[in-house]
Amino acid sequence: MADAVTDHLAILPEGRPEDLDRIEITKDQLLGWYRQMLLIRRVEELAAKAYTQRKILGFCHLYIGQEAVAVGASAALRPGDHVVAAYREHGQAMARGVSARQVMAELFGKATGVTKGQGGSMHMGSSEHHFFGGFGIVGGHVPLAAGAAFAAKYQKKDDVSLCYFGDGAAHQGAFFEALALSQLWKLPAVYLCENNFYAMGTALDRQSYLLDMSRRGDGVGMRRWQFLGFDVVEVYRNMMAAVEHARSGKGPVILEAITYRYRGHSMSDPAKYRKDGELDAYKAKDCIKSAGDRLLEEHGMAEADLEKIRAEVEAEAQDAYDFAESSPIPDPAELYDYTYANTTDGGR
Amino acid sequence: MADAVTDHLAILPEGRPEDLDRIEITKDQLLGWYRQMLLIRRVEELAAKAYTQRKILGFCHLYIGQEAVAVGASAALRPGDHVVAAYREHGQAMARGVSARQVMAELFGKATGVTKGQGGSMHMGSSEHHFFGGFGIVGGHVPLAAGAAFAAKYQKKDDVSLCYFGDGAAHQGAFFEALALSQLWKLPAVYLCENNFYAMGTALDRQSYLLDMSRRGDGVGMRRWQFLGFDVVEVYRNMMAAVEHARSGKGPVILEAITYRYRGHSMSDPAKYRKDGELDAYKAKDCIKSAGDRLLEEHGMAEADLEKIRAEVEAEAQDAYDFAESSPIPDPAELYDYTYANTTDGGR
Amino acid sequence: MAELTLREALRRAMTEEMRRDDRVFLMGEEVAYYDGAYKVSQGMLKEFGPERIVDTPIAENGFSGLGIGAAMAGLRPIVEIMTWNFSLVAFDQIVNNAAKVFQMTAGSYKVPIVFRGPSGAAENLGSQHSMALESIYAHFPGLKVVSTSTPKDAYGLLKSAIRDDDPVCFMESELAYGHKGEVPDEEYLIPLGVADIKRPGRDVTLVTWNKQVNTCLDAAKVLQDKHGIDARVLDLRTIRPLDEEALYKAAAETHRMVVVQEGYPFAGVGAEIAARVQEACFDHLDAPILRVTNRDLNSPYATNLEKLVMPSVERVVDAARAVCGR
Amino acid sequence: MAELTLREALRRAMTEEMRRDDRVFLMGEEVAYYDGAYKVSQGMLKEFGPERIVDTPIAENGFSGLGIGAAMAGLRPIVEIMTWNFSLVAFDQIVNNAAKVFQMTAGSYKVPIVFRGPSGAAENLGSQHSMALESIYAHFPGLKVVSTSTPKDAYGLLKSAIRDDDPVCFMESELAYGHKGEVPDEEYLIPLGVADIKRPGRDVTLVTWNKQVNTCLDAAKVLQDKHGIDARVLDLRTIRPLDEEALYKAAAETHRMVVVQEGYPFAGVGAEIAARVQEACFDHLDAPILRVTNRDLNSPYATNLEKLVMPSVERVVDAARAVCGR
Ligand SMILES: Cc1ncc(C[n+]2csc(CCOP(=O)(O)OP(=O)(O)O)c2C)c(N)n1
Ligand SMILES: Cc1ncc(C[n+]2csc(CCOP(=O)(O)OP(=O)(O)O)c2C)c(N)n1
Ligand SMILES: [Mg+2]
Ligand SMILES: [Mg+2]
Repeated sequence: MADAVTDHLAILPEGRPEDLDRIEITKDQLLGWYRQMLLIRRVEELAAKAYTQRKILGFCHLYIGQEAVAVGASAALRPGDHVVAAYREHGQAMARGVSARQVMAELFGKATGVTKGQGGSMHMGSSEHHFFGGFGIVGGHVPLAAGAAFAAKYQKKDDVSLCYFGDGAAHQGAFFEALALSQLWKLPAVYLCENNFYAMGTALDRQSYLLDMSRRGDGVGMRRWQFLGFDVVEVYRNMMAAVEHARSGKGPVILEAITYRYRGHSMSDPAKYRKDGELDAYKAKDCIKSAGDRLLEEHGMAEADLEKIRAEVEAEAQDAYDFAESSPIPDPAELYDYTYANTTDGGR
Repeated sequence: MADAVTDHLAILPEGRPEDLDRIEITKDQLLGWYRQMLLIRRVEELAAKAYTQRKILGFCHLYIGQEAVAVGASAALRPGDHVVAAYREHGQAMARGVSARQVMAELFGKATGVTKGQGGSMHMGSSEHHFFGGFGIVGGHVPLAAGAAFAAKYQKKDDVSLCYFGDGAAHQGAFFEALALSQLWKLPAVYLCENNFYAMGTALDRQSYLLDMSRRGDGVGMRRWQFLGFDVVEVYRNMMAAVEHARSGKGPVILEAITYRYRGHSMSDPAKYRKDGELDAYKAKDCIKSAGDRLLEEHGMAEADLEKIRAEVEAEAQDAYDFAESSPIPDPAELYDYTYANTTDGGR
Repeated sequence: MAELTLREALRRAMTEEMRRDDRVFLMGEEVAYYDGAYKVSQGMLKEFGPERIVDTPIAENGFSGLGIGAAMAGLRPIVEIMTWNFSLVAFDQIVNNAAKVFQMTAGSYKVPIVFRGPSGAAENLGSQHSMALESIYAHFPGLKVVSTSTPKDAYGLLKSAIRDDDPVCFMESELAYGHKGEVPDEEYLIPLGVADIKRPGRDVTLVTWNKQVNTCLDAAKVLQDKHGIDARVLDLRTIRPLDEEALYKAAAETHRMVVVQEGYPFAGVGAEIAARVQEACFDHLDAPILRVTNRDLNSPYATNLEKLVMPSVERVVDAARAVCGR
Repeated sequence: MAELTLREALRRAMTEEMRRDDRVFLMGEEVAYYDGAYKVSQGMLKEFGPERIVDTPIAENGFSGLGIGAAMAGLRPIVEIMTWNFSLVAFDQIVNNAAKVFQMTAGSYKVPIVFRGPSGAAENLGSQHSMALESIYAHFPGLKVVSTSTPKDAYGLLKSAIRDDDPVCFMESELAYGHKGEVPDEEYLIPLGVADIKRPGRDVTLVTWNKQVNTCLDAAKVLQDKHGIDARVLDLRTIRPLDEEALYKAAAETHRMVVVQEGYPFAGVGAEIAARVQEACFDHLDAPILRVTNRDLNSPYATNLEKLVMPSVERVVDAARAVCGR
């Protein structure tokens, strides 16, 4: 088994700041993150079930395995910060406060979904949560994050923007241009690459010469580093450092979180491209399990406490499913309501 | 004057290989380059004159001041190599063998021009010269060079491709994607940035955080270095090293040649954005003058020898002008001939 | 005569052309080791190896441009765009380079390249993934545009596209990749620019292409059975060059026409056909030319809404009845 | 009433809106220190400073997307595209993000952004720099498209565009930036989507926009003087939303129509107009709707060839005479 484990796990993160352990974590924080990661996972497991029942249609890209990244990253943000994501964003939306019900109902294409059945799995934007979305063109969302950061700077607010993107997205021109602009103007943005070692079925070393996507930053002179994204605490600490850098006006940061997705690219992908043993090796580092262990070992919690949380979360996920199922489909009368705002700003 | 000279001239090239002086230069080579640089300049000076007479219309981007780059770079190539350029390409076309007559007639919009009046100043492609053109969308030509390199590798030929681009073009997504693909596949391409410190009226430090555009290579792991592009011999030697690298299968190289254009961006640009004394400081390093001096000092030529060459070149440029002027305009009957090849390849 | 699926017919065309001409290669995301996102290129890596079946990173602008450069340097690339929706990031390369190099160089360089992939909605994919983009590519002189989903046509047209010396945008259908149809065993080519009558008819012509051919055939049946209307179904197959002769003949013979087009209506291919036919056949037309297209909306995700947006048999029947006045 | 050039009228509109609303800013290549590639923004850096008049690197896709993100975060960007030709590298941002965010988020996010710059040929610039791109942007629901070069209209429409909560593609004319026209001194807005009759007429309607308005006015004079034909010149000003009412009224009143459009013909705006009008006004039309557009070619550089490609007074006169039968 040892030699079946891929080289990926052997990566030693490059450039990670050394003083991150100064950032303290409370038991309540960790517990909250544990709960959130678990909820994201349960909701997506139910979504997978609903998909096989054809209650959810179209593309459905599950985040299972990567939950520590969104939860740890979001914990480092404030409500006024802006978040921009790609199409694997159910967990990122939930970590930003979109409810399990809103996510599930959207997947079901219901009027009660976060985008009322307009957006679907890939488009879960919600201004209330300062969550731009959910975008389906690989890399195309990255400049939007630069824009949010530009707006913060323009308005002399100290908000930052966070952009999630994949290893595959780090090949798109839009991504590169956004980096160059952000660095030129020292915009308060954090570009967080979730390197899960695959873009659909293409392994990292077949799509990129460099294997550390944070090094894209070198091409524009941007502060960059890499870290392991399996432990929610580690994610939080790295993000805190990056956010602090951006928020204090020192300019943008590009981070790479090493992570892994347990499922296929989308529901239709059997993921036969993995090496033997690879999946199990990563599952051994599971973010939910490790957070649970830490709660037991370092924070004096008992297995029964965790069990209680697990039951609550299970119920919440099931409630979301039931809510989605029983919600009405969108009203056809609304068909023409979302192409144009058709308002002119009379104000000022 | 000293403090009026910009920081640009103070740049110490980074990464230049150390053993370049091993590359020997003969008197004949240098003489040829001298002649070629001079011809390019005289042709463009006449073009500028014709432009003010409204014999040449549209955009006209002169290369005056940068001649050492195209001449030195082309000298390092073989006829089978492919060259791709942007819109400031009169000199690059001529350095590749397109005649003064063909260039001038094209500028005049005549049937005898290199692209028969179809292309104009910005589009002087000629397959006979393995010169793709002449492209007007900043950065849009760069992937074509990767394609030529791909073709060479595919066909197991040891041709390389050379792509000229500006400091401004180094912000386009197309450029970045071409670099990433080239490095991934180790394509035999040389990406040569002519950093003349301006993109239209925008000085380098207002468009880019990094001032060394070859460092774009770091974002994809590409071999890169910077050199001074005022001396044709220096250009030749650096290009020889880069071409050797690419041709031998070691992968692509990105180079930055520090250079300067004496004229405005195009004929309509008064170039008021220069700092005081900047233009004169660069003119003091003029590539033609320095090549001439070297011929006199190091190769035992007499001023009269150079004078004779100058007269010949003057005559050749004037001949191109006269040829262009007396050539016929394109035949309207050809109007529909160049939209589709409308042939299908029956061969093989 | 074998029954092939659309994806098999496309694969057969590519495979034969690659055997015939070693300048032809296939490049795109997931075309090799994954056997194609929609399995069109399944097995081709095995036959031709990774030098000719080339997986790319997600850099459509870069590899489309790379393909154009390779074509200028003598190769004949087939560039698979996973779906045409993603081609918009490569729009500049296709429209400013592929379409113009021949003209800009006064014929000195040709660009024999095929960009191919599925166009049109594939159900519940939302607005960024559900576009039919024939109209915007056909807008540009210098490009040729094929759009088809019949196995027999797709095979013969793709072979012609690969042999064509001009850039061709070849549009297929995700939903139809698994559809079967008879494909002759012997090799054949179908020239670009020739429409095909998929159903004869005298009362009205339904002009269409790609998977809407099926919508029209279904509608024609309803029209015949329920309304006594004999509808001709004219499958354009190639959008550019457009088979004007077939269109004008249909207008002259049936006097009524409905264009059934997936994708946005505004300045779409349907508009072009209506504009040309009303000009050329003004006196032959007994009714205005109607268009059945996507509603002028971004596609919503929810099934009920999306269905309302797309062309449907009912809408085609209604339009045909309207022009026929019954 | 002052005489302003087109560039001055545009500048006045932007300046007033920037004074009124500090969320409005201007961004683009050379807009600040260079005072604009075509001097539209001359002096604005001085008034508003570099934080609101923002020079960008040559990264249209990046800064267009950045503008969209800034709009989503509460600003109201004006993004100058040096010419619309260069917008094709930013096509994905405009078409997949600007046009769709409102829909994808079910109205949760608005994208109040104006992309503006010149569209159309500016003589002897070759095929990559000479395109009129109204047609391809108007194709996409979610975008609004204005195209105008009259100082008076440009001022009122640009102000409306800036105040509009939807993304607007605002197309001007390089050749007309120096053209003068009367502009009322008091502030006014012109709503998007309202056409304007630039010359009344009863025999035929010339439907047009932007600088072809002048071609049509010149043609109308020739038609009147030499052929006794009284041509109405209908300036659409806004391409999307399209002023159907004005079009149908014109068709009903003049019974003949010619669309005069710069840019490629295939699936162009001219086709859309022809398709709609023949549908809505079938019984009113005494002749087919003709189109005068660029020839279906990539624009050549040489003057004599380029002139043959572009719409001209002669071609408009010929088309109008043809539909009038004299
Ligand atoms: C421009 C574009 N090209 C291709 C696709 C199809 N596609 C969707 S996701 C994906 C892989 C992206 O990989 P990565 O960025 O690593 O994200 P991950 O799926 O691993 O989260 C591809 C190729 C797309 N949506 N957009
Ligand atoms: C995509 C695109 N954007 C803008 C332009 C307008 N433009 C032409 S040249 C130029 C400056 C390019 O600067 P650089 O790359 O440094 O080349 P140089 O002119 O210095 O040779 C600009 C902005 C263009 N042609 N294409
Ligand atoms: Mg990935
Ligand atoms: Mg420059």
